Amino acid sequence: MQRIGVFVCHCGSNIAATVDVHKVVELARLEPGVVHAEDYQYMCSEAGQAKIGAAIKEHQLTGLVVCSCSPRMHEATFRKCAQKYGLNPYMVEIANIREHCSWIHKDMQEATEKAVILARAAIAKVNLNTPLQAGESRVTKRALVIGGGIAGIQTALDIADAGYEVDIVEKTPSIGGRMSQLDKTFPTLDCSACILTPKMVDAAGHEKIKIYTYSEVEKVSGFVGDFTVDIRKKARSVDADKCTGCGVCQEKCPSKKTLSEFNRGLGTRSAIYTPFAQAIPNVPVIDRDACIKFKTGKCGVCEKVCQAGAINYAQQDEIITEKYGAIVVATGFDTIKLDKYDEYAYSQSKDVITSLELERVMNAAGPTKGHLERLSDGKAPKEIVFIQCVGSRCSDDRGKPYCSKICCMYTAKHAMLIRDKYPDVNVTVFYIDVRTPGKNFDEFYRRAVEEYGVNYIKGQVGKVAPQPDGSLLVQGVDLLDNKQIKMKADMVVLATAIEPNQGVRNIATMLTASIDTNNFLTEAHPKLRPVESPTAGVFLSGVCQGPKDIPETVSQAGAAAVKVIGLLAKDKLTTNPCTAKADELLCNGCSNCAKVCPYGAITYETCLVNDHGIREERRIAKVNNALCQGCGACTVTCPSGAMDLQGFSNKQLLAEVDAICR
Amino acid sequence: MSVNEEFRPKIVAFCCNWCSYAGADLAGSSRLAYPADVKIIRVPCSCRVNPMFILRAFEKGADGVILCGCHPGDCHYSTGNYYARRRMTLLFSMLDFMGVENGRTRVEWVSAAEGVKFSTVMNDFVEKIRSLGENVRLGDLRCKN
Amino acid sequence: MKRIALENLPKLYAVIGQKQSLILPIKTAGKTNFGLWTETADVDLQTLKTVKSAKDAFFPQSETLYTCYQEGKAIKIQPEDLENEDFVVFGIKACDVRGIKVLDQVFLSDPVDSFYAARRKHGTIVALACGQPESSCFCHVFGIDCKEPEGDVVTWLTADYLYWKSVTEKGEALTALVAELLQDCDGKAVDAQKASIASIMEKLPYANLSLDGWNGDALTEKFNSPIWEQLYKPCLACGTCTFVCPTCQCYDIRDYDTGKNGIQRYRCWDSCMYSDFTMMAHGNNRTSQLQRFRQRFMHKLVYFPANNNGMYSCVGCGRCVDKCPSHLNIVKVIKAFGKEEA
Amino acid sequence: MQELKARALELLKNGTVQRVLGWRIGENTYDPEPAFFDSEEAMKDFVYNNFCAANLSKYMIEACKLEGKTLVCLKPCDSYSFNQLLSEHRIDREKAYIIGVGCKGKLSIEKVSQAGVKGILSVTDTDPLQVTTLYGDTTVAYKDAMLSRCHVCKGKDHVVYDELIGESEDTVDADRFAEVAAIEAMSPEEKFAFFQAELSKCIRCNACRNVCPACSCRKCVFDSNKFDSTQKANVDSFEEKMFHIIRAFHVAGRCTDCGECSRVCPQGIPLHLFNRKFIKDINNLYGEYQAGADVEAKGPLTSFTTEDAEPSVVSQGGIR
Repeated sequence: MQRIGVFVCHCGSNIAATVDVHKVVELARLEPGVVHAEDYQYMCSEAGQAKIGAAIKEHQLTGLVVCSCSPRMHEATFRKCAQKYGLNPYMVEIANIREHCSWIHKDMQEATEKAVILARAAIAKVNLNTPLQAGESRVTKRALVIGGGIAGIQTALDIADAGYEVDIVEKTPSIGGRMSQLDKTFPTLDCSACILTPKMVDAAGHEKIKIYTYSEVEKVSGFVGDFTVDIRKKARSVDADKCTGCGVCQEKCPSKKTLSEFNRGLGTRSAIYTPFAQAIPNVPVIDRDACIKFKTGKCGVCEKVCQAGAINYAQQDEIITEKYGAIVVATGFDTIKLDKYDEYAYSQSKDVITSLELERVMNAAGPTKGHLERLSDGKAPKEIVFIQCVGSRCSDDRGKPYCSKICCMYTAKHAMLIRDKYPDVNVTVFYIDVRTPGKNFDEFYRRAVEEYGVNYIKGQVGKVAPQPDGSLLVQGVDLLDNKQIKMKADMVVLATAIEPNQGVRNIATMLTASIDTNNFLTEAHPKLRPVESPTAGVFLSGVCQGPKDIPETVSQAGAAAVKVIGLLAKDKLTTNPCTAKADELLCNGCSNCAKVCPYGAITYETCLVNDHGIREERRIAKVNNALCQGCGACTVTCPSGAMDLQGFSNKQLLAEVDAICR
Repeated sequence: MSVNEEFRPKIVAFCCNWCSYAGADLAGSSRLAYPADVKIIRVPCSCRVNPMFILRAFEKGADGVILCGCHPGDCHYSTGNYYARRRMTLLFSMLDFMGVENGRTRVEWVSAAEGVKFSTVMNDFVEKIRSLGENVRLGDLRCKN
Repeated sequence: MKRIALENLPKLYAVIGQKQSLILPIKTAGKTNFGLWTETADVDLQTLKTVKSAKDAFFPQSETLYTCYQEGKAIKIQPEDLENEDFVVFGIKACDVRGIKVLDQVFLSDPVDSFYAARRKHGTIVALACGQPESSCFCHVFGIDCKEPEGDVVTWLTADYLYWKSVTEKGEALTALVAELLQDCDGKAVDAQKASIASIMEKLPYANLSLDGWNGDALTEKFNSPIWEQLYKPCLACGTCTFVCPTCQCYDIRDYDTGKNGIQRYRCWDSCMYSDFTMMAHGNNRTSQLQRFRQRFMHKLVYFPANNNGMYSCVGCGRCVDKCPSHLNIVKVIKAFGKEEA
Repeated sequence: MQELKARALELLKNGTVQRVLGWRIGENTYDPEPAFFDSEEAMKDFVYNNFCAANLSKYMIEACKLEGKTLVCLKPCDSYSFNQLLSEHRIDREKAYIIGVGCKGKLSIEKVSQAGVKGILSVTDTDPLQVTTLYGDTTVAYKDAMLSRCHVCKGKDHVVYDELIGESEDTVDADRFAEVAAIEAMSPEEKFAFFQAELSKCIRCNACRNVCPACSCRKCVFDSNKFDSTQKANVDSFEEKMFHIIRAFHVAGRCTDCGECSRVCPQGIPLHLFNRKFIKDINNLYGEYQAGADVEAKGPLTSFTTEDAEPSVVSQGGIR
């Protein structure tokens, strides 16, 4: 039997004005287990807490009920107080007689009656409370960053600068990500490569950072502070230690017809290749699907020309197993496929391109060496039309329901750059809305319109039709003038919606990180914990969480790094003791609890059980306390009641129900 | 005064800690009144609420039971309220199937920012329960010997 | 001998029912069980066997013994009142009447069960002979005469009349209460029915069921027999056989939390088939279903007769034969041992 | 039957299986009991006829704890239960040798009695049933003596087996959800009266629970004081209902609709209606789902979609 003390707070007049606190004290005294009850002006004050302390000593209290404000306000205060005076902090329950009572009821009698019932429920619960101990788990002081784009690089750099080891796993042969494909960046028109390359070099050179390119995460197990990850290092067919990055192999390679991924398929590359000149590491890979040696067994030119002897056709994939304390997902984005948007003639005309393709066209290292030209005939365009929101803000299932966020700005950038370099080219932008929230963003857009004379038309394009003369007929509508528009264009650029990278779903599954219907990873809280995944120890950086531009990505990358640093700075983690727990005598081992656990916290073990004299091996659910966040989904799925939630047990909640319905 | 106005129902409200309980707190700090008949039980998540808790409340004399959780998609534990939604839909349907007034049970999604909604929902629910009167059907399906 | 025309039976029920509680077979949702008569009740005398026996009338499936509640810091105890009004149980068959005699052995011997005793004192039994015995019947094995049951009043149902014969003082009193509705008559029709029942009894499948060897002497031998191992396997451990049985008398005592800082202490039928049967603080002295299964039959056929001058605590009503979901039953047990021992 | 018996004996003799789980001949044609056979001698009493209604899959929980394999005879609908138990790790596929036995609809002696036949002495399992009674001989049409569940048969295919012996027939001749729909169409008062009458008969014998292959908990929540829900017999009017609703809820999404609960109820309560209502709702709201059809499938209550119906659909006219 508990020895319960009940402490009723006046909260000045906040409670006492509408609740007869003396009456609450008086009636609480009669409840089972209650050995002491008192009221005080401000229970949360030093003096109030001292009263609680004195009562704990005097009455040898084993449990406390504080009738006061919301537990969201002062539960932690009173738990600390209990602990200070030698009581387990989880032997405290709060009856919320302020927010849920005195503040919303005017009638004193009514409010007092309710306060008594709320106190009674809390007392009934405390009667069943058991001391809970927060567990501890160790922290491996190394972080994993999945994805080597600007988000991943920035996160890795920030973590490494704080002195912790970081590994970056990048799927492609080089880090750099989407940003390395961009020409200039808004709103300052910096050269993308100029600001990114130093960061890539920093990352590569950092003593705390290890980069696994051409590698993928294959398996994740464990939990916050103690993840074990298998990384598949795909066979490069080039020995990175020997390669000097001279590039001769790429020059001599006879297989040169593979479309360049880096150039979005607008140019070609050799079978042995680095994606771009500034690639890090500057070690080529052999595309075994394109390589003649691999396809026919004959060739071997690269091996012959490589003076370093770095070519190794026999190289195998390698699995590296490493332990991490935290994992950051920075898998980035891709543009959506346009196969459902036939009306824009993307597949019919080479002169209809996506904005990302335009980035490559305008880039000096791109397929046209930076010359703005039509990809069909190499002629200089005179009339360019940009179409916004292709697949974004889409209400049907062809595209995405969300705003891709970056298109308005990069289109302004493209328009401005074209008008600057080729003043004789007319640029028209069809838009639904122009969204420019961001520092210097609106100014930038206005410059495009006002200084550079870009023609913005509010309206949608219904059709782009390739004409026999090679031009494109753009049919649209001007909503402001309410008229149909038909115009000829030489080039059409589609501001294609972005979507999370294809592989993210698989990664989310491995991490038991949740993902929304658009495949963006879900934050632990959309406002208050935007860079954390609901899965402890997993953090989000960049577009994998939602569309964002470079400055935002970098900020978020830094924020994620701070969260990781905060985690890695701890030697041990204290776990929430209000976790689920399976009673091994009741557990059926049916696996239904694991199916609803959002954290993958439940595993099954075969245990020898002694069930009242019957000894047998049984499959029993085990909850990993470090992973369990205490939602309780498993407890309701469990038909036998084997799974219970500590701190919110079945019996405790039923006792509250009973007390309220009495 | 009519009988229904005199009738003070017993109403149990299960509120998830992260959204609805906070919503109730906000209703409180905004002084948005709702009848004292409503008593809130704090649970970590709407998915913690076992249908047994709801039936137990009726067994012990409750006239109405309402479950409040985060809006779908906003669950603190990401998926809890989706499970709660299916469970409660089926439970309520069963009660309806057995001829128990289905207005006695309800699920509402109330965010931490929706103090006004919390108060409105509770006012509406209490009014509904008052109009249904005392709960007898959930108490006497079995004839006593 | 008296009689009443069948069409006047509702009047009979009404006359009794207005004075006393009248418990009789009532059909609800297709099944007939003993229940309290009301104006609208669908009385069913045609069904030979009610699903549950009539024992509820004296030993209800659950009953409150006392209630504890809190007054201030003190705990008050409120005992449940004993039955203090007369009531009538109408339409009990011979086997069920014997079932009550079996319960008497248990509840009326020292220490007397006051709840049961009070009901026995106030209850008048109106028995009904079995016009059409069923193939699962074997009451004769236990010396029960379904043609002429025991009871305070004995009745026979024919196509047109209910024949009525009072046997005891209580029976006389009840007869007096309904005297206006009864007419005097001879016993010819009853004799004819008895003869017809007797001829059916000879044809019953279990007419020759033998209880040889089932007595207290065979205790250890029967207890240790390997036959149980074979017999119990299909048992689902449900309580059907025990709950439909007219003689099963085991009960459990439990507390129901009234939610008012108090409890209702109640007793309810228990079943030896349940895994928590005779569960005690130290554990359970029967840990396997085999042991529990064996308990039921050993009790009915060995322990009980050994302690009660040879009276078996089976009355051959055949309900368990009809109702066991796995088609196990006491007849199969008796026969299995008979076969083994032969 | 002879082929099945011979094959079972062969597998028992050649050591493939250690025991056979089937039916033992009873006092009569109509009361075979589930039984384990571990020798040629014991197999003499093996029977398989049209009265062998019991679903043997649940017995496999205990059988799987024994040494060696158990040969189990499963009818098409039983095989769903077996799969469901398998998916919940309650039984071990490696420990079972499944003979899928043919089924042409199972008979119930209770149905014969309900057809007005009294004093049954013997009965055949043929069509029509030849019945001899204390009160004369008669016949009953096969369909009329068939268990209710067979009128809504899930089909003649086994979803899991090692070998098949015997022909099966799809005996469906009624709409599976017609009974449920009829109740749904009632007014709340009628529904309430219906269930009140039915449930008032319940004697809490637990036959429905104990026979149910989905109720495979080592210790039922209603027997365990862990949950503060222990109930032995009704003491309060509400508890019977609580028992049946919660039992139905616990098996929701897991119940294969094998119909054993209704078959064994001594009071003839149509308990399958609870389960079938859940199945109907699940099919309507979350897509067709047959528990036990696919061992790997995620059950409807352990999965969700973000677009699921809100519980308010119930108050907006109910789920039909």
